[in-house]
Amino acid sequence: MNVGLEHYLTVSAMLFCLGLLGVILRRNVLVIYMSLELMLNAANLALVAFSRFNENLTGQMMVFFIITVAAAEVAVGLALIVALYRKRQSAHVEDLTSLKL
Amino acid sequence: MVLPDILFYLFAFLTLLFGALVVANPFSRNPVTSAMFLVLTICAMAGLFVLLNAFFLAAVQILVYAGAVMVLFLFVIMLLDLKEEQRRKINLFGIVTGTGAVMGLGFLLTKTIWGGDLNQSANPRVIGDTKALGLELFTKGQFLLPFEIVSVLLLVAMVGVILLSKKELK
Amino acid sequence: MNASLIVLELAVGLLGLVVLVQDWFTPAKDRRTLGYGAVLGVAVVLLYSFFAFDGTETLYAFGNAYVLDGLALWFKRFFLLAALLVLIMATEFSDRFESGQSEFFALTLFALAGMMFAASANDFILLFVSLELITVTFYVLVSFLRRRVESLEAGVKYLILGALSSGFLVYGIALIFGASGTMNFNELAERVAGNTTGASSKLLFTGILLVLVGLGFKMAAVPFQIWAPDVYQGSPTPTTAFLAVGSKAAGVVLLMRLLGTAIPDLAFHLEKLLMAMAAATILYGSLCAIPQRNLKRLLGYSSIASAGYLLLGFAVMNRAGSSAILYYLAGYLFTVLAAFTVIAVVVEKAGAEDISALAGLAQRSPLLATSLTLAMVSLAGIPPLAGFFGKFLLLKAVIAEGVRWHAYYWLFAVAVVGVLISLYYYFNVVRAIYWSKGTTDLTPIPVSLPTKFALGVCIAGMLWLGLNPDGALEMAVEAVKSLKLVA
Amino acid sequence: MEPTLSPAGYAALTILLLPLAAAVVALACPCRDPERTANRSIGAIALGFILSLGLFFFAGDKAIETNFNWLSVGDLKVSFGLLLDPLSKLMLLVVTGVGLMIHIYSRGYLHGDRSYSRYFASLSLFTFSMLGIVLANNLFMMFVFWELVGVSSYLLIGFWFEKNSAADAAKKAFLTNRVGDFGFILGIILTWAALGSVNFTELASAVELGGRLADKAAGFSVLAEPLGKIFQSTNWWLVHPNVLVTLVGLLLFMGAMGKSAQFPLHVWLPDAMEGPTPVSALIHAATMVAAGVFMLCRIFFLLDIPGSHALEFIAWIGGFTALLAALMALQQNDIKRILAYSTLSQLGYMVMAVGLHSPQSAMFHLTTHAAFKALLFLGAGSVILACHHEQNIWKMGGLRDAMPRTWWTFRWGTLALCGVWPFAGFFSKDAILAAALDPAHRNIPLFVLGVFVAGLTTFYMSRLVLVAFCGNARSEEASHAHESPGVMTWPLVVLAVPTLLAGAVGIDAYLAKALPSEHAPHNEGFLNNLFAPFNHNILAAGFGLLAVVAGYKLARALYTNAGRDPLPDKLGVLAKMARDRFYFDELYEWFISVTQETLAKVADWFDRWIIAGLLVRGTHGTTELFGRALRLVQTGSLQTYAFLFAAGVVLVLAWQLLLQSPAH
Amino acid sequence: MSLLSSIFLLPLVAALVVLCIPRNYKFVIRLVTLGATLASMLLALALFAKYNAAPVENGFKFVEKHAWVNVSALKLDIGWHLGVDGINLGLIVMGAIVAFAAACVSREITRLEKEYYTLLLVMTGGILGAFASLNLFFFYFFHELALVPTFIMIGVWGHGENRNYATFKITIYLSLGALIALAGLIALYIQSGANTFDIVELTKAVKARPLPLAAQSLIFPLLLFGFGILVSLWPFHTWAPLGYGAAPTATAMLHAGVLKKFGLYGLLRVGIPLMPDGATAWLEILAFLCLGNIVYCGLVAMRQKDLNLLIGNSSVAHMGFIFLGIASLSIVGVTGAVVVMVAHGFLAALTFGLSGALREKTGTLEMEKLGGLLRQIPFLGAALVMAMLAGCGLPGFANFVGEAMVLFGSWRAFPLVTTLATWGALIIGAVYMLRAVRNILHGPEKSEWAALKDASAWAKVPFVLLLAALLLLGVWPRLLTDKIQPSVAAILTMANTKTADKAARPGDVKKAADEAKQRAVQPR
Repeated sequence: MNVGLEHYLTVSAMLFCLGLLGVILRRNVLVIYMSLELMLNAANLALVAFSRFNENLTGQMMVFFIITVAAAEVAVGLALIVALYRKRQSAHVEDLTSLKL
Repeated sequence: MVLPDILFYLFAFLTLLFGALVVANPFSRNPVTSAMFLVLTICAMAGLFVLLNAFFLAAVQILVYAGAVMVLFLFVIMLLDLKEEQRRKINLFGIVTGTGAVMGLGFLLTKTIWGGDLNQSANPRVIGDTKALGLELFTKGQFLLPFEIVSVLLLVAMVGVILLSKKELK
Repeated sequence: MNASLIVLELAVGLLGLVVLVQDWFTPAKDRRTLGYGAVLGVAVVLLYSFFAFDGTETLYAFGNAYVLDGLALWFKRFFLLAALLVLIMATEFSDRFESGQSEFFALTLFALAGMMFAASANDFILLFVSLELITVTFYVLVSFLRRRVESLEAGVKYLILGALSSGFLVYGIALIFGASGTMNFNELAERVAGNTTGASSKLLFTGILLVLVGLGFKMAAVPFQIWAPDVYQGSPTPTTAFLAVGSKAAGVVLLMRLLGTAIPDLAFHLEKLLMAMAAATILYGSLCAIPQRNLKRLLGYSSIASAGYLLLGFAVMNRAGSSAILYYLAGYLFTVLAAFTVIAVVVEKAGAEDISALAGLAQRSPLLATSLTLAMVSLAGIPPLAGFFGKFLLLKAVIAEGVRWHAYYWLFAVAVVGVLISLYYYFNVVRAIYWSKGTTDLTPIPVSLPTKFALGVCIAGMLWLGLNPDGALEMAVEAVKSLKLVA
Repeated sequence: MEPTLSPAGYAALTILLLPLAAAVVALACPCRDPERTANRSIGAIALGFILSLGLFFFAGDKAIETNFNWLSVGDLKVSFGLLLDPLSKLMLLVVTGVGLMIHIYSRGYLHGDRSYSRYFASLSLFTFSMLGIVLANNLFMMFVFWELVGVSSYLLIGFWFEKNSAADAAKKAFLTNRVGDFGFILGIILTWAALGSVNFTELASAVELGGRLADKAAGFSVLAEPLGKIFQSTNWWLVHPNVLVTLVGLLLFMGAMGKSAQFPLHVWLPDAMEGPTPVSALIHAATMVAAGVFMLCRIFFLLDIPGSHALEFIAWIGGFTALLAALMALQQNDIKRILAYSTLSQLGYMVMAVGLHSPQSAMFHLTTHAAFKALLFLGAGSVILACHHEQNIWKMGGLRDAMPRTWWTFRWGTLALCGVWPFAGFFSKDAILAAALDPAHRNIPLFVLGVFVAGLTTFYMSRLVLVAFCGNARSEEASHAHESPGVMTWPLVVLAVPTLLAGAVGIDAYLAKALPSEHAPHNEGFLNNLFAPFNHNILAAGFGLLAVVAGYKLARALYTNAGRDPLPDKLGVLAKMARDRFYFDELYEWFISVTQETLAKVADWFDRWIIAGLLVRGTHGTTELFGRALRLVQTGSLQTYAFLFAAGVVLVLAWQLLLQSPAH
Repeated sequence: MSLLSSIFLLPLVAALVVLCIPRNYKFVIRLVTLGATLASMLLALALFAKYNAAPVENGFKFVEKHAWVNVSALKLDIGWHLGVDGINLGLIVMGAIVAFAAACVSREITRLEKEYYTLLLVMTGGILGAFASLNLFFFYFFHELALVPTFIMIGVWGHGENRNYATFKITIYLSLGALIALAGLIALYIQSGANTFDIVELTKAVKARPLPLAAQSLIFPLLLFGFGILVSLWPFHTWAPLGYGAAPTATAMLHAGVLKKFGLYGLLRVGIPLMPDGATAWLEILAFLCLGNIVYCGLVAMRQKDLNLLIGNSSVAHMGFIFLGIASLSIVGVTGAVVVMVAHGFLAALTFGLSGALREKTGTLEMEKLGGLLRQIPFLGAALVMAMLAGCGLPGFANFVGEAMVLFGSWRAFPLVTTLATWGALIIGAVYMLRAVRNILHGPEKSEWAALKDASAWAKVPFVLLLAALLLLGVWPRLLTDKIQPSVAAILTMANTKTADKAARPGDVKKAADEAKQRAVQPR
């Protein structure tokens, strides 16, 4: 059959779910963070696909911004993780439970 | 089945495969491998972008993500030199429920997507090349402001990173 | 395209830059002055906002991506005032940041700018970007006390969950764009009304819901509240305060825009969902707070409950409801900031965040005791303070809807239960203030002039909103005029 | 309505308010010198007595009514009203007269007590309330003073409140009276609801108005509908007018039961003897306990309505009380208690008289009884004082020589009480017996009962006299007894006069002007009155005297110089039961503890454990439990948070997309 | 600032003044409080003196109106509207007197006086304001304003080990009641279509167009139970004895005496006249709940070992009479109910004041521990005896008049309930009251209390004041009833019952007799 918007969206949806799965299941903060990047990318894919099939570039502009923001976010996030690692010598989420209840 | 379609299936397959490997790699639980596979995922996605005529974004994807971001990741991993993630007790309940939730989400999304009321013009011909995007960005007012804000955001990120990672003064 | 409209945001952003730059030239010991400078600057901007705009007519800029109407202006002033008080608090607090006091001020200002942009966002891209500006800034602000592992941990938690929520947000935006082919709120509204969206309503709805997720996260509404207690507890008190007021309000204003401008014709489909969320949020916040001993965490739960009361207004989503939201928020601003200011001082003295740290506060500092008591009473929604009239308006709106649909009476009942439970823990705090078990040290706590000023403003605000609601309510009504609402 | 005060009205008002003034002054400014308080009270009542004399002789027989609008809401119109008719005038005389004597007597009796002024204050308060009952012109006012009388008696019985027995007695008296008042107020409410007024005159006219209809009771059928509500039906037998009117009558009578200590509410009176003896004399012999009888006479027209069967019931209650009390009196050894039981049985006589459609004879007996019973009590008081508060007659004896004046007066009182011609008691008692034989409502059983009780009375009084006064002293105190001071003995002498004469001065005839009675006895001058009983109804008089003689002989045979009571051996268990008052107190103790106390226990338990415990604390607990449980969600683990977040998203999406109807 | 508003604004202003006085000038603080309460008491008495029963438009005198909130866009119009009629007049005067008495007995407070007196003044102002306002919003507003100090005072200055529990119980209970009532009031605002909280406006609106039955049967129960909880209607009464047992004397006096009447006043002012049809269904039930108060709580009171708990339960029991009177909807009954409201205000204040003084002197209220005190403390003892006798409905005290009127008025509507209530009034009440007197004052003197001192001259003032009030109204009830009756009549006409009792006047006898004849005719 002919590849249409649905197919791209499906791919992006699956990718999104994969990312989410990673966030939920992995314990290493870095990997969790990567999975988050996956989710963002899934969104990008969806946007690009839409903007292609909707005949306007706004979607792609959005992607452009998302990528930039994501870069910034990653920078801050990684710095944070490093700082925490310095304190805790661990990047495991189980070790982050001093705040609870 | 024409070439683009074949390519689509190819890239889609690769994207998902690599994505899966980022999340759950049966052979190694080393973050480095995850990072590497993330790079591959991104490259595969760049392919999909090309299929969607988003040439500029495909390039940016490779440059920024695979280039900058992932390098940053790897850099941090090296910095912290994370060992092979030693197997902790896998909490099965968590896995089951988690997967269940995600399944649910996936189901809902696909249900929506295949809900059959997508509007797609018959013969799309939007070309997302650098020139077009540039024009979009700098002629249409609606993108100017976000552009400026993003610059502030980057400044904030810089300040933040410096604050968080500079040596503690005793 | 009249770019001059963003003058307020520009001013704030520049102020931030100035603070950053000035940091080089000021020796560490009098960095505080920068803080006061920032306070002054914000104050000036706030005042200027009254001269520059009156918000009667709706102005657009940047290709309708940026709107300046009553609502936007109201919220800009709201954010400015909040930031003003938070900055005072931060300046008093700044000895705790062994380094980077001025960065703290600057970041607060950038977050403020983000919030002010958010107040004017009329386009999903702007919405996303300004939200991200707020969020990313808060990543830093939350984890600002690098010494304290709690602060960092809170930072990471906020980071991961925040990123997760923005992931959903982005995907939602994507779906909305896909369904409607536009990012602009007004166009979206037109297309929905004209139903030229190819009726891809399912896609659109999923998108809206995912955006709702992102905003719900900001407001700390169930089921996206999970981060709030930990982050409130872990982060530095000024940040917590700003998080509780500013970031929540940003979520509120964006949700108002979404429901009131972008999809006014579809909003009613969300009625049940919002009602359910409101009920769940109120109950969750109130119930969890019952056994809570940590002050900041307690306020975290209470802020969840407050989000629930705000959602009541969204569930009603008519003019009465939305103006009630604004009124409640205004009261919430003064109340919560008063509470956090006091807590900041007390915690700094006592070193503990447990309720028992308040023991004998009445003797140690009557001013702090009075302010905190008033704050608690106001939060509990008891006359003659702001909280009472805010809750009164919200509940009135709810009951009014009850005539149309009896489910609202049950919503009211839930709200009542929430109020009752909240009385329980608020009065726990009050009792702690006045009931010293004798053994505690009764050394008086000195209160600096700026703090006195801040508290004075808060108390005045609480009383003013409680005793003379007329003007403020008029303002709120004016503000929501620009939304498409049923009367 | 503006009060129109005739001179008589003024006088009555003065009589009423003087004692109140005395009491208020005593309480408000307790002056150093208690004597002054005493003098004030005595002065007040003395003035009252003089005024009442004036009223009695010069005010004429026409009823004078004075109304002050006291409360008027809707059609509940209550006036502070005074009614002066022969009935109240006579009663005024009795109360103030006897009261005066007892006031004076008290000065001696209580000399040097540390709450001297409190005593006189309460005494004046009592006088005020009693006069209020006498003068009240409507049921509501009467109830008001009724209660005040009750409380002042409470205060006086509990005068020595450090004594547990006194404190308990006071409480018991008040509560028992309250039971009667419960019926009384209900009766008043019903009367008001039925006839639309509480004023005696208006009520009478209302009854008359009903009288012009088929049955007078008809007025009461308006009560049928609300009462029917209780029984869920309006044509139940209970709502028949005759039943209703009887019901109202009996409810009102309950008040009298309480105050006049009629069976089954008689238990409080003997205990009331814990109070100072003058109090017993004034309140629990002469006046207050008579209030019930007075009230019955006041509202006689309500009891007398054809179709009402209240009177029969009243008569039997009275008769039974008379008998019961007399039997109890047989075996008492405490001098005051003997007198208390005799009071009970005399009150029984009076109530019986009312029940026998002869209120005037009841009032007659009330009057005479007031005189001689007061005399007896005061005499007993003087004896007790002489024996240093020894009250057991078996520890006395031979007092006749030690205290002659007391002895003489006491004997006169006894003769009068037994009903020996020509003492006052004879005439009034005879009138009652005659009423029992009155052809209009002849009641032979009650007549027989009355005669028998007369015999018993003579018996136990003779026993008292023989044991206490005759023979020789059985104890130290008795042997050293000496006459009391004049301030105490002179009242005895004064009271002895009416004890002798009151019978034949034509009181009954005077009463007949106020009270409805078939063949009104008319006053034919003192001498004729002396013999009137014999030629008017020889049967009654004869049997009465016979009973007296029999009783005296028996007592004489048993108790002359007896060292101890021979009766228990003869009567055995009956005597014991009599001594233990037929176990009524124990019965009531038990009954109350099984009913009211149990109810209270249950209610308290329910309150403590079900409402406050299970429901309230339960809710509180569950809420807190929810809180603690819900709180566990905040595990602090990022993964859990992420999962919950995702789950929340799925939840929201599912809710909206699957459950809600999708947009258009 | 006119007479009426100054009565309750004065204490509020005084509260601010006290707030500004440094905390170690205790004497000044106390002086200001006493002065303010005394002044407002005198003003209230002046009000009472100036009030005459002459009919006026809307039936309210001393009316004050200002606009407060008026937002046309929301159709929200809340105005400041004060006024008195026969019903709240007595309550205001009573409240002012009790407030002064409460200020007098507050000497027992020895820590954080400043806060205490501030709260006391706020409470006073709130109470009086609530009764003075004719706008339901301020009616509620001032009530809440008075409630908060109650809670805090109990929590901070309260007695007893279970003080905390008591505090929270009373807080939650009363707030629940208030919120339910608020729901009812708002619903009334909306459903009346008048979009106003102004009682006068509402009355007009309802007269013009009665509320739909559905609305009435929704709103009335809300008001009934909302207010009922505030008045400790059975079975929502358990907070009262506990709370009063734990409360500081003044708080107990003010709340049990005055603030508690808020619910009854609201029910009478709003519930009955505006929702007659809604009421009819519920009054039967209310009448039976009254028994819960009168009989059940009376029985509970019998079992109490602690004087305060006994008094608390008895005050709950007295509420029953007021409810019964209101439920009877007869002019006698309702007027009686209002009289009881006032009388019980004085009585409750008196009893709690005395028990407070007793605890101050002996340190305990356990009745076994006490005994034979009448010798040592003749004044307090005598006052307590009088209070107790007043409590069991002795003529001469105002309570008797009110309760008697209630019984007279309600017999026709609820014969059975009234009969049982009479039992409760005359006997159950007497039992526990006398038991208290017997155990505390009578009986042999105990050595440990030999050194007890009677109240000082100053300490006697409040009790004398309250006793005088009780006696005055008891001896001369028309002082109140003549003022109350017209207002009650107006309310009852709205509740469309005949203002005159159905109880037969002599004229009805004929009719009744005819009925009797007919009944005689038909075979039974």
